Amino acid sequence: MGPHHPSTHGVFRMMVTLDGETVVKLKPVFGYLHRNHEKIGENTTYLASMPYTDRLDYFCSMTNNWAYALAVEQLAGLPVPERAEYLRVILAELTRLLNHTCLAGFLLQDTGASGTPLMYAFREREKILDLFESLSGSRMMCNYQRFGGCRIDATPEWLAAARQLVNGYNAFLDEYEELITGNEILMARTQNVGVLSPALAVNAGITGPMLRASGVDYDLRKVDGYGYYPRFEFRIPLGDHGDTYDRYMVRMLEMRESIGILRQALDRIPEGPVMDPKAKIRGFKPKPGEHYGRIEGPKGEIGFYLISDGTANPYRYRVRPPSLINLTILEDLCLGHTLADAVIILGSIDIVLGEVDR
Amino acid sequence: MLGSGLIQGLAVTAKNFVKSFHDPARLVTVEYPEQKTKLPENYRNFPFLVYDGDQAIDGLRCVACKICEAECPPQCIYIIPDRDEKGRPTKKPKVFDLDISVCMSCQICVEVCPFDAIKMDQHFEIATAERFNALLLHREDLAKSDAYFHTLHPTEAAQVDAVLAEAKRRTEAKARPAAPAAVPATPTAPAAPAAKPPEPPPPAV
Amino acid sequence: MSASVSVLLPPLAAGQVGDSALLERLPLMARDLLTAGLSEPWRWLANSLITIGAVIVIFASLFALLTLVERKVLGRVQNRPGPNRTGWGGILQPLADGIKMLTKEDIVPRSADRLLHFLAPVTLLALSVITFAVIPYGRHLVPVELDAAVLYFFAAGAATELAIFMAGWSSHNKYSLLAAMRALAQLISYELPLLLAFVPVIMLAGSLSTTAIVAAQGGWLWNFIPQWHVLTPPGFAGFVIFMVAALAESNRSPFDLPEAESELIAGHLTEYSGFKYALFFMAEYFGMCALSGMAVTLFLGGWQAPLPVLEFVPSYLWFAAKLLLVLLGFIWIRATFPRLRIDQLTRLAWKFLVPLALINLGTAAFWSLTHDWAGPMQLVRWGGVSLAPSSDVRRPRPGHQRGIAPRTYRYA
Amino acid sequence: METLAQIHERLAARFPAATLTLVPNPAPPAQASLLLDAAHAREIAVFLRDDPALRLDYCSNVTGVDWPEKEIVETTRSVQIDPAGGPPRTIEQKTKRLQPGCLEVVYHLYSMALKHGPVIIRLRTGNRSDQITLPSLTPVWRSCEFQEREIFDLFGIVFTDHPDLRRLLMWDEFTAHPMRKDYVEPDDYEWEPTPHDDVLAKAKAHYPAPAAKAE
Amino acid sequence: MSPHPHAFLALFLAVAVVFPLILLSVARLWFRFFQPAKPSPLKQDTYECGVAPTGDSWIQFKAHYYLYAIMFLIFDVEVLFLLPFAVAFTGLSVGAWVAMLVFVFLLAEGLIWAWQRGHLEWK
Amino acid sequence: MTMSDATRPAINAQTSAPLSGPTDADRDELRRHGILLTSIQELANWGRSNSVWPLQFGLACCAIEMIAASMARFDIARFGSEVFRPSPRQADLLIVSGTVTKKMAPQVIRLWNQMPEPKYCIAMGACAISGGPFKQGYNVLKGIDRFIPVDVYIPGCPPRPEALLNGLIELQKNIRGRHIAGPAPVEADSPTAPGEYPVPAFGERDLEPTSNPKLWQPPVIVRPDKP
Repeated sequence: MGPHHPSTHGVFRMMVTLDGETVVKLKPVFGYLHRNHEKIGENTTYLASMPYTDRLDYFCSMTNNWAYALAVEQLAGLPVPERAEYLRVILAELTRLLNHTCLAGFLLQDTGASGTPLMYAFREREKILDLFESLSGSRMMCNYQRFGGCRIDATPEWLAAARQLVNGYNAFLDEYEELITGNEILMARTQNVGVLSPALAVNAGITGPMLRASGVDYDLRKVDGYGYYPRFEFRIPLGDHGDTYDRYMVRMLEMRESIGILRQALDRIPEGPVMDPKAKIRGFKPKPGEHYGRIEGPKGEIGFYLISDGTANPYRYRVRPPSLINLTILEDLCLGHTLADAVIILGSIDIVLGEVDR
Repeated sequence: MLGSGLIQGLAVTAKNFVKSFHDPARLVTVEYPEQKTKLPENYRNFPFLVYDGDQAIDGLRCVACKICEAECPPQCIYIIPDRDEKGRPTKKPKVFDLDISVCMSCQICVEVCPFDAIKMDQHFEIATAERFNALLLHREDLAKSDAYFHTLHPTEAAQVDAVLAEAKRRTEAKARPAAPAAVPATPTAPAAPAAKPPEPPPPAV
Repeated sequence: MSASVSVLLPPLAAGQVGDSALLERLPLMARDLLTAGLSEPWRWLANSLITIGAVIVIFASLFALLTLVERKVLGRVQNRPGPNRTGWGGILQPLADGIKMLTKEDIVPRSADRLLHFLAPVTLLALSVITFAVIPYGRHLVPVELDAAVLYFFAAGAATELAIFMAGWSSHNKYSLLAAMRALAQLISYELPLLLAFVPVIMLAGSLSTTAIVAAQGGWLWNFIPQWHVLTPPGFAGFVIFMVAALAESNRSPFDLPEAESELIAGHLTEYSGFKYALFFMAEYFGMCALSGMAVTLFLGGWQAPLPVLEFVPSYLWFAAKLLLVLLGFIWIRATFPRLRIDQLTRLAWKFLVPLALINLGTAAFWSLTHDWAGPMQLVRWGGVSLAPSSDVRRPRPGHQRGIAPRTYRYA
Repeated sequence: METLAQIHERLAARFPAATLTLVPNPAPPAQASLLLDAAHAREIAVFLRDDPALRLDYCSNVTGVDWPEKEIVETTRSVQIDPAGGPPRTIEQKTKRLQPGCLEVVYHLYSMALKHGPVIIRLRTGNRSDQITLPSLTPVWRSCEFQEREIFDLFGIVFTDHPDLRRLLMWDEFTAHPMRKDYVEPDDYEWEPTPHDDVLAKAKAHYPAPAAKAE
Repeated sequence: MSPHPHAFLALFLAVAVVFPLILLSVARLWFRFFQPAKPSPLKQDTYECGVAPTGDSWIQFKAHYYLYAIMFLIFDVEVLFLLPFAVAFTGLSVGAWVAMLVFVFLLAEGLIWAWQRGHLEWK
Repeated sequence: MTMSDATRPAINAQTSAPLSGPTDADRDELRRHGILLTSIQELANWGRSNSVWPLQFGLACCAIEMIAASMARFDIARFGSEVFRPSPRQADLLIVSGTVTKKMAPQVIRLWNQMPEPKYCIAMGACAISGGPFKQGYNVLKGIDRFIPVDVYIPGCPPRPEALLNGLIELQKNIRGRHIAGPAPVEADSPTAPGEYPVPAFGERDLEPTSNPKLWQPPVIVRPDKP
């Protein structure tokens, strides 16, 4: 199947050997979207890579921005103002809502629901994108974070709009769950399909909701406590079965937690600058050294590994994409299931090819 | 019970169907060519060059310093500084080309420009059947008036005006310390009322 | 045995109101007027051709309308208006689609079996068209009256499986073939519950003729409750089973596996382009219309009005209204449900619908044998039939293989 | 968690034959790393994963780094405190040496069970042309599978015992290793209204013009 | 007076076959006059997600598949036998009743047998 | 076209113009062929332009905006184009939405070849037009128009969904201006145009060939500052 296939979420190819309808062998083939991100990153300045990170995982530009900004800030030892950290948390959680909502839509689309869940998901996505657009100027490619803060400050009107969205989001989730979560067909399609054992999940480096659906409690927001996450109260939902339904449900529950974080953050956001006054936009040259900085992206651990040789360009610029590594176990999950299951298992892994291939 | 989930789902879709006839939140479509969403002030699409006054080319704020060309991540800007007859730089671009078939609308050129000469346009309806020339914008295509900038980004424009006026005041104050301080023609407060009709500022001298 | 394609107008039924009867007979009168000058057998031929032509034209326009309605309704459900710029409110959208399809290049893959590739859409469409022959569209409007009309209908319907397999096989494409196999498995699995579901109706009506079945549903209980089969317990169960099976037989969501685009591209249609593809599309909708028409005939009282006071409306309009209602139901379901998997699909058919239909058969026997029970015995009768499904002790569930249930989640 | 120096000591005691080097990191977070020799890498990896105090069960990030051979002039500054009590003096030392080129793989290890990390280990190849074999750590951590394939693809490091070592991102017919520093892009910049002439010039100089493109 | 209804059905079938043929020939005419088709080897390749097709797609079916078809055949025929019984349901004699009961029982038993053997599972 | 026009009005000037059919000159030309042909042509073009079914085919970031364009907020269905067909055999429009890498290019071209005539191509976004921001990448094709003919280019990174709708309207105008007989204003429509475009092979370092010279000939760049 693929690379042109309606449900491979982009240009992904699975070499599938079938026995009847049962998958006996499955080899993913990718690279169809290999855009040489890392090579370009090594040939440009630190700042110039920021807009490219938007295009890694094009659902989650804000968290990609943050991961990259965080890695560079840690590499160069830059402080970040408090308001900027709050804004980052707000934007990251909005991104998480965005990503999980879209994932739920796409997953349902893969199971064959004629677009309705996807449409509802995108209806809400547009609301979040409106927020992103009015803040950063672009719907998808925000290019918003800077080393040492954020590019533009959020106006009170923006915060009010965000608050309004957050307050209305639970209603959307309720509607969505009513539409589909209790649906017997969905349960029949997803439960006990593509079971991922915790041991394999850890060994294969699976991260994000997929790992937590297998019951492993590992969330960088708690473990690393980066940003201001330790200041917020939230819970980590865990699945017990590790199947496709759990992966879907864990994301639905995570969204509710994200709403909680957003409420707290929007209530407590302090006044102040959003950029470290000493941060430079032009001529940024960190001292030699290397650093691996990571955050909990909506899809899993997204990290940037940077080696600086003291020049304006990074010597080595590496992205640790969660999607790529989450794909490792695709074959293990699909063996013994049917072709139709393979499609929704792939959907529940939640890959974005821009990030897999880079 | 078996089927209750199915029936719930049917109820949701039926509700949406009925509500789509009277509830605007359930019929979210913006019928594009006739209706348009109001673009937020921060929206950016492609860069343009700001000129003051009414001379599109002569009034360009751009001094051809080539900073944006160097900083542009996809390197879609191409500048040749103009020179007068004697070969001295005139601080104007002779060629300012921008390949919008490459531009990624990242706004870094705007951020790095020390002269507030390049800003982001909001015009996005530029689908074309022509490959080469239509997508390579020249100085003439890029030059837009300051008033236009004011209509697009009123807040930012007001800030820019304040900064420029301040700079002008300083230089004037330095040059003629005895002269009375020039009254800034535009509001100095950063949060200028957005509703204020944009007026072209006095041509930069 | 008499065909309704008769030359003379059928005599007025006794007790019928004059003007209503006139409306009822308007189509037939118009036809007879046209062919009045001809002599037999040419007149018969002309009459038949007009009937056939009318059926095809009406259903072709219904098909066009239906594609538009489906897109509009789907749009509305999804909070958007749907096609609305082609013609007034998008009314010409199907025409535009048709013209485009007609002028589209027709590609036959090099390795395909050219003859079968050509024959498949033709066969499929022809087979779905001929099922229209036995549906009574109105009091006097049935193209042909057959004693074994129901049998004929399902025989013709079952033959469409052949055409679908032809399409999948001849394309010489892996997806097509896989889809064809799926389609065949699905169609044959659901043929059985489909057949079993209407056996109770036949038991109640005592005839295989569609006109007789509709006639059996005439009359009123207490002067306002129609005596439709769907309003009897076994008829209702039969109706539900029939509709589920009809969804599957017409390859509609949630049973649209043969053309499951998330898995098999466009299924058996993958290699079809241009107007052949349009023919498939048309055949699919014709099949859906025919099955809905049959459901209306068998369970929903055919052309009978729902209330005595509404009988002045011509019967064919009632039929059309009911047909559209059923078709809207199809669209509604499509807008809501995800798709089943092939093994779940067949399991649902064999292990849930077939046993249920068999039990329903027994229920129907009981119901029809006890139709003269009255008073307290009526209670016994109702109690008996409502307990019948519980004799299926397996706690049937569509995907009951390993405990499908809602779950609770824990937090770290 | 133990510091890297402690881990280094323990490993050195446990695997006396192995060559272990501590690579310092001058960046503020100072994520120092441990350079292992290829011969013992697998054993040490298994030890790191299974040791109850470490339990580095999660290999997060695997990446390649290309260090081409280069002559470096190093200027080391050391601050010397004047024993006489004056202001500290900065002494500059210039050293010139030829740093041999190598390809390097960096593994970032964390523990999901104990929630600590990272421990960074590195492996280096002998050179950049013919001694480019390293042991694969995929049998230890499944997560290395695709990342090692990617490194094989883009850097050209051959991992022994990798279950499925094929090109990951580029097509199979492709011969070069594009993430190496000396890789030259193909010369397909025919239309460049904004200047990338340097890239094109570099590519044109590197590749002889094929006959088909001459017209 | 009027011919046998089967004659009408035959006519109906004929028209039903001609109907798509007419439509297809209109399309054919269009290409004849306005836009001749441009067949070419690549265009006529089998579609396989954009990659060059590999292997033969006329694969062998699993034997199970035929079993499935046969089972359908058996049940379908049995159900067809049910229909006359259903038509004449109200006026049946006791003997016929018992016979039909046995028949339905056989049907159910066949289903249970196939169920137990696992033939109803789609593989 | 309008872009190089220096006197272009600032905003929204060219957008809400009514969709124009063939120009009067076109009509006159056709009248010579006969009124029947004219009306057939107009009917065909009307049908084709109002029923543009895109191939369900996404490449990268722009694909998401393409999906967004088909969603409730923008609803490409209003133009009759929401029928995203998964199989190229039934599609009319190839929206190249996103970066075409060299590894993907042969597949895209093969899909294009497998679409039946008449077919249209929209290059959506900077990457599809020229390689865009990833142009410097070794694996990125510098514009899909090197291999297949593109009818409408939509610059942007990614273009807003409205911009895609705008491109679709442009395409509809384009379709309405096409001729079914006589001289073809669009090269791809003419009877002599090839039925397929060659698919490049994977080479050792690049695609072979790197472009289709019959289709794509860039103008010579003259730079004032460099000889």
